[in-house]
Amino acid sequence: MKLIIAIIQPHRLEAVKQALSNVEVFRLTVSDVQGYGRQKGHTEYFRGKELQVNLIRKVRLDIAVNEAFVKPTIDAIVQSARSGPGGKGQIGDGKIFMLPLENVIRVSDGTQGGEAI
Amino acid sequence: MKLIIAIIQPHRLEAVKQALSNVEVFRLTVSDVQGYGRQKGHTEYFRGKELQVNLIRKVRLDIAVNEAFVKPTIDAIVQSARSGPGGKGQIGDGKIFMLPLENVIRVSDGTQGGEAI
Amino acid sequence: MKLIIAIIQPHRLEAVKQALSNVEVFRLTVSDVQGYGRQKGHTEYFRGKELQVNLIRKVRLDIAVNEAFVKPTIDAIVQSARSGPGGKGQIGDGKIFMLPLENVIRVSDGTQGGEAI
Amino acid sequence: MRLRNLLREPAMRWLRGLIAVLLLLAMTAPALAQTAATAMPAATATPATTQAASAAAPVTGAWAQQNYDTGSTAWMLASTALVMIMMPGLALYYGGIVRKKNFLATMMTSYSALGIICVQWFIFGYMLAFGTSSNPIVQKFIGWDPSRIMMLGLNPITAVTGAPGAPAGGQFPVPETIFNMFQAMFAVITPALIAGSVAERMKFSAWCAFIFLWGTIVYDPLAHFIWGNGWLAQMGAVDFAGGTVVHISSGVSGLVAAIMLGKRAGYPKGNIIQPNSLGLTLTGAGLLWFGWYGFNAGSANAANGLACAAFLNTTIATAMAGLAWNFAEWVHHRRPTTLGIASGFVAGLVAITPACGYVALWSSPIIGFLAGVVCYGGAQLKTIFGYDDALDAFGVHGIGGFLGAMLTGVFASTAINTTAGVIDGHWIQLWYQFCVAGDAVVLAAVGTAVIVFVLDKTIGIRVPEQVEIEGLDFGLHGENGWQVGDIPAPSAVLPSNAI
Amino acid sequence: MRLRNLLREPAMRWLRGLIAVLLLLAMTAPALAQTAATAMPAATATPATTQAASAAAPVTGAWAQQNYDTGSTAWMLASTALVMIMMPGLALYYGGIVRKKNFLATMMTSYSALGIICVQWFIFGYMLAFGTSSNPIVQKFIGWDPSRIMMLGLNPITAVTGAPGAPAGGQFPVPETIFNMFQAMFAVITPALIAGSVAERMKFSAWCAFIFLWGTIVYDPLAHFIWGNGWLAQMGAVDFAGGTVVHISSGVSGLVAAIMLGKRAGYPKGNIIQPNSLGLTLTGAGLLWFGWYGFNAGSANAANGLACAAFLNTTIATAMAGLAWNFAEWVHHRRPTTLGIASGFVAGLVAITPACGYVALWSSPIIGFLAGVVCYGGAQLKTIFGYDDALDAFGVHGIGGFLGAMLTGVFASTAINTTAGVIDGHWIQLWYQFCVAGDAVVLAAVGTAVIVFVLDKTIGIRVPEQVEIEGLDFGLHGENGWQVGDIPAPSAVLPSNAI
Amino acid sequence: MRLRNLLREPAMRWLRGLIAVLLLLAMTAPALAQTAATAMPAATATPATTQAASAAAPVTGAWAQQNYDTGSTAWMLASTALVMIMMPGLALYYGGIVRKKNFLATMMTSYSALGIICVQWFIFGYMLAFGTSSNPIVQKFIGWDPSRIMMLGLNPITAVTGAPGAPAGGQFPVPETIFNMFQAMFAVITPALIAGSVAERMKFSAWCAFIFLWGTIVYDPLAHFIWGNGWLAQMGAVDFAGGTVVHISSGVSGLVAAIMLGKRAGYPKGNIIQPNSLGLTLTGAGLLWFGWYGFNAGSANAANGLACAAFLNTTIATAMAGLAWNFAEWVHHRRPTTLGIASGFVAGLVAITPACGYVALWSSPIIGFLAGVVCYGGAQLKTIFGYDDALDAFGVHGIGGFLGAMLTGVFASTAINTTAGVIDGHWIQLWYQFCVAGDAVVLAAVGTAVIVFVLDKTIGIRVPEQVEIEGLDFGLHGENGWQVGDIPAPSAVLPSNAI
Ligand SMILES: Nc1ncnc2c1ncn2[C@@H]1O[C@H](COP(=O)(O)OP(=O)(O)O)[C@@H](O)[C@H]1O
Ligand SMILES: Nc1ncnc2c1ncn2[C@@H]1O[C@H](COP(=O)(O)OP(=O)(O)O)[C@@H](O)[C@H]1O
Ligand SMILES: Nc1ncnc2c1ncn2[C@@H]1O[C@H](COP(=O)(O)OP(=O)(O)O)[C@@H](O)[C@H]1O
Repeated sequence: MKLIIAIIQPHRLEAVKQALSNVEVFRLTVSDVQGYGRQKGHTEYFRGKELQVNLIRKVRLDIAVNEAFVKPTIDAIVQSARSGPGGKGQIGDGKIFMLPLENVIRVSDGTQGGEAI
Repeated sequence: MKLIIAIIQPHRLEAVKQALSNVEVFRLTVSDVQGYGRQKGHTEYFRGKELQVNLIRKVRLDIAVNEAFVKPTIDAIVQSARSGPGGKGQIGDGKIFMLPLENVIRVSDGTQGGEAI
Repeated sequence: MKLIIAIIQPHRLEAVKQALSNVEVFRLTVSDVQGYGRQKGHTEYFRGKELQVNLIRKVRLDIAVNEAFVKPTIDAIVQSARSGPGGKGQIGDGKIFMLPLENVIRVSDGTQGGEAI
Repeated sequence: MRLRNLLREPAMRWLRGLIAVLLLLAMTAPALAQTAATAMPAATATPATTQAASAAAPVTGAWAQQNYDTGSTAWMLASTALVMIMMPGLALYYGGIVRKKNFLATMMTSYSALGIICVQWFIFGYMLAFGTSSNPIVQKFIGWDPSRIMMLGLNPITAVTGAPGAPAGGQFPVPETIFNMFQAMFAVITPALIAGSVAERMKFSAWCAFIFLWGTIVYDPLAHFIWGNGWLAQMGAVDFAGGTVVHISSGVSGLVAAIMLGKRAGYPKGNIIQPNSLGLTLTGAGLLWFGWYGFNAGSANAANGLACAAFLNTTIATAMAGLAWNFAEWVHHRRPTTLGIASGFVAGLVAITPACGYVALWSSPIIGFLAGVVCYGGAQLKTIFGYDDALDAFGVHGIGGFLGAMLTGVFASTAINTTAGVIDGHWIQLWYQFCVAGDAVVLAAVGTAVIVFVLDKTIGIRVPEQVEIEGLDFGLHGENGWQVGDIPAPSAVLPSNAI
Repeated sequence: MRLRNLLREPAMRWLRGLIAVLLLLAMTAPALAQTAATAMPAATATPATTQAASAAAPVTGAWAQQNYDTGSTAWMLASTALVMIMMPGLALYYGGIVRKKNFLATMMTSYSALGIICVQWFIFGYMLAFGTSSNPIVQKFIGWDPSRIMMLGLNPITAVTGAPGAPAGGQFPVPETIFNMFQAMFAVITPALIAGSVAERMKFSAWCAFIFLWGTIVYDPLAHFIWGNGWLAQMGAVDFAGGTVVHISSGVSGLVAAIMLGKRAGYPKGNIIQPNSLGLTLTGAGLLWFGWYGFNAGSANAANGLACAAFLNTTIATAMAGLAWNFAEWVHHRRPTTLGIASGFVAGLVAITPACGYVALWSSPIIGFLAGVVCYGGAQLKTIFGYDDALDAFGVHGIGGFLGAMLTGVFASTAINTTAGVIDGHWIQLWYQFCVAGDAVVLAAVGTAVIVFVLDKTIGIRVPEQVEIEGLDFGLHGENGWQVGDIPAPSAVLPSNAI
Repeated sequence: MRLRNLLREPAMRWLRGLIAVLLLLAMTAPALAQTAATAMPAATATPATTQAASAAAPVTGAWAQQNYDTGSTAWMLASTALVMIMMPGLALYYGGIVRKKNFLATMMTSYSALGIICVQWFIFGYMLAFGTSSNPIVQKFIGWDPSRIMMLGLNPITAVTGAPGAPAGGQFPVPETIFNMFQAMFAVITPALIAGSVAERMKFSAWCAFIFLWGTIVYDPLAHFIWGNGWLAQMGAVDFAGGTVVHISSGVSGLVAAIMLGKRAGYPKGNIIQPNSLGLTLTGAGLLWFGWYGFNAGSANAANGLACAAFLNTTIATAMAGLAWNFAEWVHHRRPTTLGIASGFVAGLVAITPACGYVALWSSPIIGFLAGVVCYGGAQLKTIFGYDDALDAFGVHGIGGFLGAMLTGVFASTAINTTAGVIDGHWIQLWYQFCVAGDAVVLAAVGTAVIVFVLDKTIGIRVPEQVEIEGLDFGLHGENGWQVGDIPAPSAVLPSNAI
């Protein structure tokens, strides 16, 4: 089992969710994060003064999957999270991290392991 | 050492914290997340139009524990996070993920490993 | 590769970001969390009634690094995140967790592994 | 869903009734109006202060009559609008104090009161409170005058009202329609205040039914006793702008309702009292103060010296009460809070309400200081006695209103108005004031207990536990006051034609 | 950037034009003022109701003249302020309904209207709407009177205006300057309402140009037809406070503009309609109701019985409409929402607007009930027909305004004003009302279509897709309405000298 | 904690003093009142415009006297309420611009000013500013009149005040109590404006002491010089509604205090200027504009033509200034911001304040345009000179007020009021205006420097660094303006009886 963490652009969330359900990944956890990476921040204005905002809003997905689903999941994300024209991908589109996951327990009935995912 | 990530119902947070302190787990990190799983979302209304809200608010706990505490911690969460009548547990009550944790460092004094947890 | 998770005081964020860029770690993900640990909460007031607020605001950093960067990164955080007078560190300054990271994929071009970090 | 099934639902009873009454009245209205208008053509029309009219175009008939003072009419129009803004103000004030999940539902208590009570008032509430019964015994206790049902027998051009109980007001009559509306807003805010006691756990259907019944059974008679020339007015008790009619009655009713409803889940432990947005609460308090000028100075019913004196007393007592509450906090726990100054302002406004048109100017800071300190104490009572007066409607309005009613008897001065108090050597006034305050306590407590009991046995008064846990915003209204997520993520410099 | 390049930008054309006109006028102003003042010294000055002046200090010349009624002047001053607060109210009302990323940009539509239209109105808008043309044919369609350009020929002390079309108002003239300002606020809010239809996707430069042109081509003539003694007024059609001039015109224009702009990305799928802060929307609705008293009761142009009757009708219809909308929701999906009661209030205010100074008091709850139910239906139309009227400006203002205009013809009563309606047996009034409503529909639809078409072909009307996705707050204004992070983290007990 | 220890705390000195004075006055009040009332029975009572009183009930004695104009009284009551709402407005305006952690503490500066200054004003502030000294030399510099201490010698029914310095106002006296309150609100808002310069770092106890002393030493004398018939008024300088008394004085004091306090930690680097909620700032600006109508048009002290002219000038200058600020932004960095239009509106209001009752109508858009552009420049000065005027109180109020004072001398016209300016060929007026402006600059700068110096050496003026980092909301008031977490999590369809 793996825990897949993906950091994506907020406005790609709907598309990624769609792509994940196409590969039958229906469960995930979403949280709001702020990113700091290759992508430059943006400039806001305050009475004529420039204000550099360098932490950029991103969305983080945590998805626990069984081995068989790892590749489809990653592929689905990579394809659907790209924001450039023609789906080419551009700076700021995000990263995916894959971590080992030792166990999963479902709270409602206590089921453990792969079938609990 | 393990990192235990638990996704629970927001209104069970107090009960889970209580249960954890009963098994002497006093340290944890809480964050707001939104979940997407077996549980259906809910319907809000906007001037007569239905509005499907399918990302459901959850609370995420990150708890770093030494091996000896792994089982007590998971058991405490499983029992206290159930929300159904009579504590039976129902859809949406959440998941627990167990990840390997290689090291822990306490910032204030630099202590490393198990005793820093 | 490792995933380094650091929980720090919110007002040390700028200093930590600075320290990390000194050791050439330029990418990270920040999120708002609430902590619960050795540090006591604080008291707010509501019409004369005391209100114990025991979840304390912290900031969480997720940083994926190659092996060579692990130690510099941790050292940079430990030093810059301390908030006491004279940088001595005090309760509440936070924790760093080190997790194994199996793979990293960059969304924009699909690059995998160490060079994608 | 099928309409037929829906109309069988218990929760809809009140709405069905309301609509039925309304349609009935609407259908018979023209006929009724004609009869009433013929029967009592000049019921309340008292021609006064007619100015010489040399208008450009000659106007004839009713339109040429001007038996009201335009200056006072202007002030009453403005005052009524000012009292209306107290409802949005109260919604923010209360809404900011509750937890995030009950934000909208708490605001809704004020807005629904605006809807329900305005209509109730127009149909029969005004008549019950301010109608003049032909039978003097009935008149002592309730107003009864068919010409004031839906204002059917009222000539909107010629009917005027002088200021009831305000000596100098009689000079400056205003059209009765605006007097009606001014009083309507009082009838609205009084039950809306009760929401502070029952917040975060009362069913919405029960709330709607409650305020409708409470307005009819408790508020309308009480207003009649004092302001509609009922038995308390005849005795000599005074209440300038509603210390007893509005604040004691709502505060005491809140206490009774809160006890009958029971405590919120988790009370008094847990972070149940963590306000979701004190900035909105402060803004609400500001709007309340602003609108209260209409409430208090408007109660002179004229743009006269009395209105100005009431305005001054209101300002000074309020300011002082805010300082006093902060002072009490400083003594108590070393933190003058923002909720504290806001609460103190409200406490001062409450206490000066019955007094502002009667007491000597120099007494206003004293009344304010006492209001701030005493109401701060009042807010601690619930911890001692263990009831859950969620937002301190009793602690501030009940106790502050009582204090103000008594202090009116102390500081009333003939330099301001015709009533003398203790400082003028007129000790009996204290007894009158105690009567009026005590009467409000009893009527409010009994009336509320009966209504809540009946509602509990019929439609139920408390939300299911699940709704209380998950929040009333969604549970009652299918909405959420605060959103997570969805904050934009601007990422780059935009093309120059973007704007 | 270089100023020269900047001035070549297409988006700046309107600003350049505005400044040019302004500077030109400023330079010629003193000369012009003198000429105009000489040429028509007492254009609108109608001496009336002069009170005996026995002031302490003798005042001479123009200052001794008081040809207006101070009571009515007080009410018009207050009313104009009240209408002004409707813009911040509308900004909150609309701003709270959109998504977080478009919060500020939506509020900005109201604030920019305040800036742009007030200036347009002062320079020539007032003249177009309320100037009296010497040529009676021209006068039927537009106002033309050089003395009212920038008020150059107006004597601020002696020029007075009676109430246009209000029979009792003529007795109480008010200075023309305040009449001008009162009407200015009407001219501001009307285009601001259109923002509800085009929200979340219109370019800011296009918006600015649109409201400037729309105010000039659509609003000013329409106001002239009915209130400036133009052809509709001469026919006998009535509109007390703007059901057609303000609400039909803005609602229909919104519909046309929304269709021409196209739907928002993602509409109707996705969570595009998740309001970011309904608490602010409720507060905005409260401010709108509050300010609407100035709008409606102020339209009597005097502090008279008619103003008070309009006030009463406004209150009752609004309250009832809020209940009715909640009732419709209850029947439809079992959840009376807070957005529902707020929307119902606005619908009631819209429908009673043309009626409030004409209809019998007892008819106001009926008008309110119909407004609530019909506008609830109106808000469902977009789902059926598939246009994207984002915040239901058409559904509420267009449909509610039409309903109100027609019901005015039904319930108008000579007990209130000089116009008789169907209940008085005067059936032809319905036809007049249909004419005035239909005229507003046609003029608004055609005018809007032309303006939007021209803007689309020149500066473009819709934001780039990237801006729409990332949010208009940042895309148009370089700001963000909601912040993430940065909440303080108090950690310890503080030293006692900290405060 | 023990009360005895507490009273020894330095931070409580001011409160102790205040209470002592208050109690003392309260105890001697009745005696004093009698003496004063006997000694000067009709001090300011100028019988005027008595209308024929034919009221229904005969009223006798003082109550029968009506020596004021009800229309003007109505407007002054409304105006005073309008100025009061500027404090909640200012709290939102400032509160929305600071960082989240200082939101409540910033709002608190306005609310605490309401509490402290209203009480100070009532006790002796009004006397210092508007009392008439028997000694003509003293009268030039300060008011001194024991009958106005706590209004003890004032007959609230018969004492009236005409409009000081307003030629047409003298015809329409209003009760002195409302004049007192109107001016009280001016005394409140002026120090509250200073908070904009010292935001995010000043101690609350120091703030309270500062505004109390500043009101006494700087504001009261300055108001006396110009409005209390002091030396500047005698010279011929004019300031209609407070360009110098209110805006120059607060702006300059802000600058001095900001420099003496030092910069905020992290200034000018870091994201120290990220506003936490511009939507609230816009709403605050809207409330300010709304309330400013009372401020400016109310300064005519009557519901007369002058008030209406002031209203018009206020509207047009404000609208134009908002556009001008956005225009400057467009030229500067291509983004017309929402904070920009709000700031421009405020700048316009500031600049038109001294001018609105004196200048020709056509000059208002010119004044507005200059205000918007010049104050935009003013806000950039701090970057150049390196002081930390956090929310630009100096940049907008100081500079805008100075601009307005001078432009009053340029555009003053005898078509509006009795003072002639440069456009009427009266060049000396510019010199008078320079004197009044310069005087305000000097008095404010010196007074502020002395007060801040003394406070710094005694109780300290700046919060500990820890409090600045963790936020003043918690550090000073033990509260938090914004909450994390606790958003409800509705999860399922509810049982049908849930509502
Ligand atoms: N090494 C890393 N550790 C943690 N987060 C990262 C890392 N690299 C990227 N991120 C996250 O991914 C987001 C996108 O990164 P960015 O550098 O803009 O993308 P890319 O390099 O793929 O174009 C960042 O904003 C940050 O939140
Ligand atoms: N495989 C998963 N990966 C990530 N998060 C998950 C996964 N499964 C469940 N969750 C999280 O746990 C929450 C509860 O899931 P749900 O499917 O409703 O619970 P259950 O299946 O235990 O009844 C979800 O809302 C989601 O946030
Ligand atoms: N074992 C743990 N598991 C998860 N989070 C932890 C753990 N220990 C500490 N934390 C996080 O780190 C923060 C700082 O912890 P604290 O106990 O105050 O620090 P320290 O012990 O290093 O002085 C806590 O608020 C919590 O969020």
